[in-house]
Amino acid sequence: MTTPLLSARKLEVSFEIGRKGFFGKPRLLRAVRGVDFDLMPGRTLGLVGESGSGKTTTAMAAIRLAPSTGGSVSFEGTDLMTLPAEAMRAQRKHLQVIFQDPYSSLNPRERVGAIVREPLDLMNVGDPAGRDDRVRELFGLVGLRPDQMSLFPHQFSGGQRQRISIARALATNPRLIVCDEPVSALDVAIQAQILNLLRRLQDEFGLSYLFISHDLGVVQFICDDIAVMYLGEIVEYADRPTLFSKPRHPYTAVLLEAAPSLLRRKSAGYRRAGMVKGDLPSPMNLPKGCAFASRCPKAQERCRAEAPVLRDVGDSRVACHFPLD
Amino acid sequence: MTKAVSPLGEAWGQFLRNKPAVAGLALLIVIVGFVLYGHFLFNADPYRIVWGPLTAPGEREGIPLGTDFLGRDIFVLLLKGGGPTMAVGLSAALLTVVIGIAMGALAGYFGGWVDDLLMRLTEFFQVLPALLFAMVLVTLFAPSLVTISFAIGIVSWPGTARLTRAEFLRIRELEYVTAARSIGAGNSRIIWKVILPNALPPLIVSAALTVGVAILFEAGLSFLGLGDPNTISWGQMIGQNRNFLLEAWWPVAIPGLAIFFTVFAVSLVGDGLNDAFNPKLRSR
Amino acid sequence: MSPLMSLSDLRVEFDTRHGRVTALSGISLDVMPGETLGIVGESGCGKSITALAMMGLIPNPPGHVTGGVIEFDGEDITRASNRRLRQLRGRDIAMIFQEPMTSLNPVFTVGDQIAEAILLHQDMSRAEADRQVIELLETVGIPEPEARAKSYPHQLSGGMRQRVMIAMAISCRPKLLIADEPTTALDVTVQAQIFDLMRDIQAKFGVAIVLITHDMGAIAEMTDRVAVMYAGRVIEQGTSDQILDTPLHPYTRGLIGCIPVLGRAAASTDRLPPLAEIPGVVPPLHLLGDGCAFAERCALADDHCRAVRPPLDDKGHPVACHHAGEIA
Amino acid sequence: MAMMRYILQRLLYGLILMLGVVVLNFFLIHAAPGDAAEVIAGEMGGTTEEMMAQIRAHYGLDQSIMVQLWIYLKQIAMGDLGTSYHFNRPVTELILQRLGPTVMLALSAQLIAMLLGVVLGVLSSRRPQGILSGFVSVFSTVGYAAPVFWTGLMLVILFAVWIPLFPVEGYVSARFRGTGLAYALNVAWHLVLPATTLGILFLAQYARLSRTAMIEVLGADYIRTARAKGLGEGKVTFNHALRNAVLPILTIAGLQFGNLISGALLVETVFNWPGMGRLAFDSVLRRDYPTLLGVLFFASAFVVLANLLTDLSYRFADPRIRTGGR
Repeated sequence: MTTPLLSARKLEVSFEIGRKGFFGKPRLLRAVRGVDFDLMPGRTLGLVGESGSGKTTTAMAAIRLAPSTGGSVSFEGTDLMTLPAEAMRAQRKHLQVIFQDPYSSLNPRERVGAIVREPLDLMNVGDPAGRDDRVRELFGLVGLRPDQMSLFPHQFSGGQRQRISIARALATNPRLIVCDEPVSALDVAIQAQILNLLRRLQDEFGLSYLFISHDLGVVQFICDDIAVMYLGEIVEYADRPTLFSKPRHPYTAVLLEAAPSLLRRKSAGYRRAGMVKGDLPSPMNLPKGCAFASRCPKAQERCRAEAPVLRDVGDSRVACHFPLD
Repeated sequence: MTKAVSPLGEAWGQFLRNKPAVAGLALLIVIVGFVLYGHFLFNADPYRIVWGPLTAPGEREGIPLGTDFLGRDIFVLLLKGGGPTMAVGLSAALLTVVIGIAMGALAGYFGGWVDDLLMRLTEFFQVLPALLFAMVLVTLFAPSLVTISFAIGIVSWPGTARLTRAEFLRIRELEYVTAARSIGAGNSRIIWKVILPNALPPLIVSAALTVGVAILFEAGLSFLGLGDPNTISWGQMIGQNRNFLLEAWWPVAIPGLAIFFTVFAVSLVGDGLNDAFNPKLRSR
Repeated sequence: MSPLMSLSDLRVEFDTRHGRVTALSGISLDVMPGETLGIVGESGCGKSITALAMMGLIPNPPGHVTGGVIEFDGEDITRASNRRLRQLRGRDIAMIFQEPMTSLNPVFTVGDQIAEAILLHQDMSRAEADRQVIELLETVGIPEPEARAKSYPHQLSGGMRQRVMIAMAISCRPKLLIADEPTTALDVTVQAQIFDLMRDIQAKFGVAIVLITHDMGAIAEMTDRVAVMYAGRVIEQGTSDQILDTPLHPYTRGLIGCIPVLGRAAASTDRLPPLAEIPGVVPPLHLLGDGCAFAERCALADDHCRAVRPPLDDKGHPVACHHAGEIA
Repeated sequence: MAMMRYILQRLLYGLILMLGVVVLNFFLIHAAPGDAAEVIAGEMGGTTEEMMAQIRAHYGLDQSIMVQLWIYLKQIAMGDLGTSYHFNRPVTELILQRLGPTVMLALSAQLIAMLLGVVLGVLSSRRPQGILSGFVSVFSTVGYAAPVFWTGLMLVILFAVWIPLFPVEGYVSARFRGTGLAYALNVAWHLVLPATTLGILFLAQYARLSRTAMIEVLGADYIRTARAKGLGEGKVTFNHALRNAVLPILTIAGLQFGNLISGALLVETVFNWPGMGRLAFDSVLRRDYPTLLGVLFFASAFVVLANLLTDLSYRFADPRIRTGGR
């Protein structure tokens, strides 16, 4: 068995938000609660969940772009959490990010050529003279013309900007790229261009992706392994065929039921089998038992009393007392 | 091939299409030119008494704007008086912007206790009525152009600081800042190279308006007799002549108009910059 | 059966800094009583402007309705007085919007905002209206309606706010409900709840729905008929099954092919095949020429396409393409 | 309950700010060049060594600086702001006498400016390209660019000299002996020009601000919702839009009180209005530091109080803050 490229153990992130009263204790929001995952080299691990599930925080904390409050993350055997700042900076060469919003992820005051070149300069990759050639090469790789290097971000469309973002992430030949909802701000037609590109680049360079998304269709297309998150915890963890053909956690089943699909037709009298009621409980006062119990169609007494832990069920790992068959 | 258009270049293009703003800029250039180089054209001693006191404009040839209460030529005084007014205006505005940006940037970027401390300080200075506090400073420390600029600067920076802080708080959360961090950029690079350039547009606008405010401020202090006693300034001219207002309006009205047009021009330019930087408002 | 809402050859223009551009160039659409019509397209295709036109709410300036007729229940509302339009709005035609977070006024309670719509169109006392507000909140599935009526919008979640918007929209039993991307800003489970609610309401009150969306999945699940829009025109129209199963326009085919379909080959361990791509982007409105607006992005396009705009002809169902049904 | 606690918190904070002002005052006097005793003695007309020593002892100037600060703070806590060098009367008493006219001037100007400004702003926002809108833009730039003391002087020439409708200066007519309503009317007659002068300055700002705020709000989604309900433009503008546009206007109003005091100071000087500003001006001329610093203290207190009231009205106007939402 190969060793994972990136693996997180008991990752925790809490935020202080306000205080109760003048001198009261700061209130803690536990955004990520003991998350474990392993990303294998050359594969794509999807973190899926709705807003408030902690998927982006998990990924950002894992590569130390957000402060974590507990747990460990090892990248190629190095524990990132205890690394001194300068050594961490050196590691960034190998772990890059593609962000969600094509409009705010590029500095509007920099020419796009300089944006793509910047990581090479900051990380001292290659000799300065060769860097321009590298930028030109990168532009070609992501489907942009090298003569566009001198333009500014606002002169590009959303899809093109996302290509620039990808070129920047590729610049230092990283082994891992965190993709934070890279297509959710794009029109569907453009989404397909970017998804195909990401997959092509993965094949070409043997990249590993940590892919964050709320869109199950996208996840099904691009991910090999999937972790479904709910309120800061992983509730189900499986490979793609297993998860999509045999969801074990009631929340996964609900997500699959909720997402629109071309295969469900009003003309064929489609009615949803059943949907969760209400909204996410407040992350400020989480229930004692399973966090999903308040909305779960299958919840029982035990679910409200005792929090389930992730365990093997069939080919999946599921945090549920009463997993589905 | 598409031509590169920088955001600043685009804003400048917008500015040039804004007629009032360009008119304001032209007016400003004329006034500044007049004040800077006017004495080469009309070399005269402003303190010299040229004719009887309170001569009306046009009453006597060679004294186009009349004389003041001592019989000095108002036109010549106007030429000389613009310099200190503008010098104080500019240096006070510069001080305001430097203090304001430094305070706001630190507070907005680092947050936490730094933010708390600096914002309390800002609130404190906002509670002090600016003109009154400047009066106290100028009274306690002898009035000179330096003291006055300093006094104006020290009371005006909170506005700029708040604005800078708000911009930093906003931009700090944008993804390109995280992106910079993800490629290994440090704090000072992020503050100066990433956030500040993007925070500049509203700061430029506010700096332009601060120049206007500082000029008005200087005029107010000089009017109250708290200007530098060794120089002439427009506000001082109004203050000195106002006791004779009932007999002669022009020695009061004319320097006031000079102040008015200067500030008017500055604020037209400021508004133009604002519109140029905020295309959203323009299209409405 | 005669249509409830009918647009014929509707033209809407906007003043922009590129001069006057045509946002809708001759749209014709019918909405039948009780049905759900989907309008689908990428951003900038004119679908939201179509919705606002149906409400008589094109912002003027900068927008102008420069041609065509909008008929509601047989009445030409392009010529109706403002007073008459206000009567229809909220009472016979209601609308819900994309952003539930910003579509409710933050300084009034949700109860007051619903009651305002009721009192405006119905002869009713305030107390009766308040009772009806509670009933409506219950209908749209809001728990503890008495307490929630006294809440301000910021105290409710996005899904709750969209429910409040729906309660407000159905408060006067409208004949037509226009929903402009009502779930785009919401999470998928909440989206499912809102769609279920809209279906229930349609079944209960028989209201016709115009659903504006960019999501083909929502089209499949929610609509009876579909109009596909591109660059200010309807380019294909038909029953939802016709559009989804036998799309004729290359753009429609691209839109369907580029979606990663959830559930297709779910158990397969093979990699899914690459998605279909539509190259390029939607052209800006001020750069539209004489020919087919899609020609620049179309693999089938020839000189004829670039020179002559194809009319909306019936080729099995209405489609505006010289090469309808051909495969590249 | 939550409201009371909030008010108490804010009051406490206000007191801390005022303490800061006092400490600043104290150090300013000590940082100033020259010996304070010398200045005082100079004011009293004579600088013999004996007199200086006496003064030092009297004002505690022979003590260490921290002890002096402590004494100063204790005095102020008792409401004693020292004695005016010039008038030789307690500063507090002097200022209390002048407080009324200043507050009257400042508040009437602020009230005129806000009401008229909001009306102008609202009306012009309905047609952002219309004539009224253009007028508001021009007027607000003009109002901002004209030095307020100069505007005052020009109004004097216009309405006191050329068209003598109002008195040139003062609070009441010199030989006026009326009481009650007649007295109030006489004061109001004197108030017209100063209040107008000060009002114009702020009217310009409020008109412009409320125009911008209204245009912004009228573009909001919930305005579209209100129209979609079938509401008429009047209700949309005044019920739905203005209620929201008031919020940024209140924020700015709160920040204006310091400027209001500064403006009042100049206007009082122009019109010889017997308020705190005039007192400050006089004490500057006479180097009467205790009085000047006393005015600064009171003016700051006024600003602190005004800010507190603004905050409270903001909480009242915005349910998001009142109910502790995000």
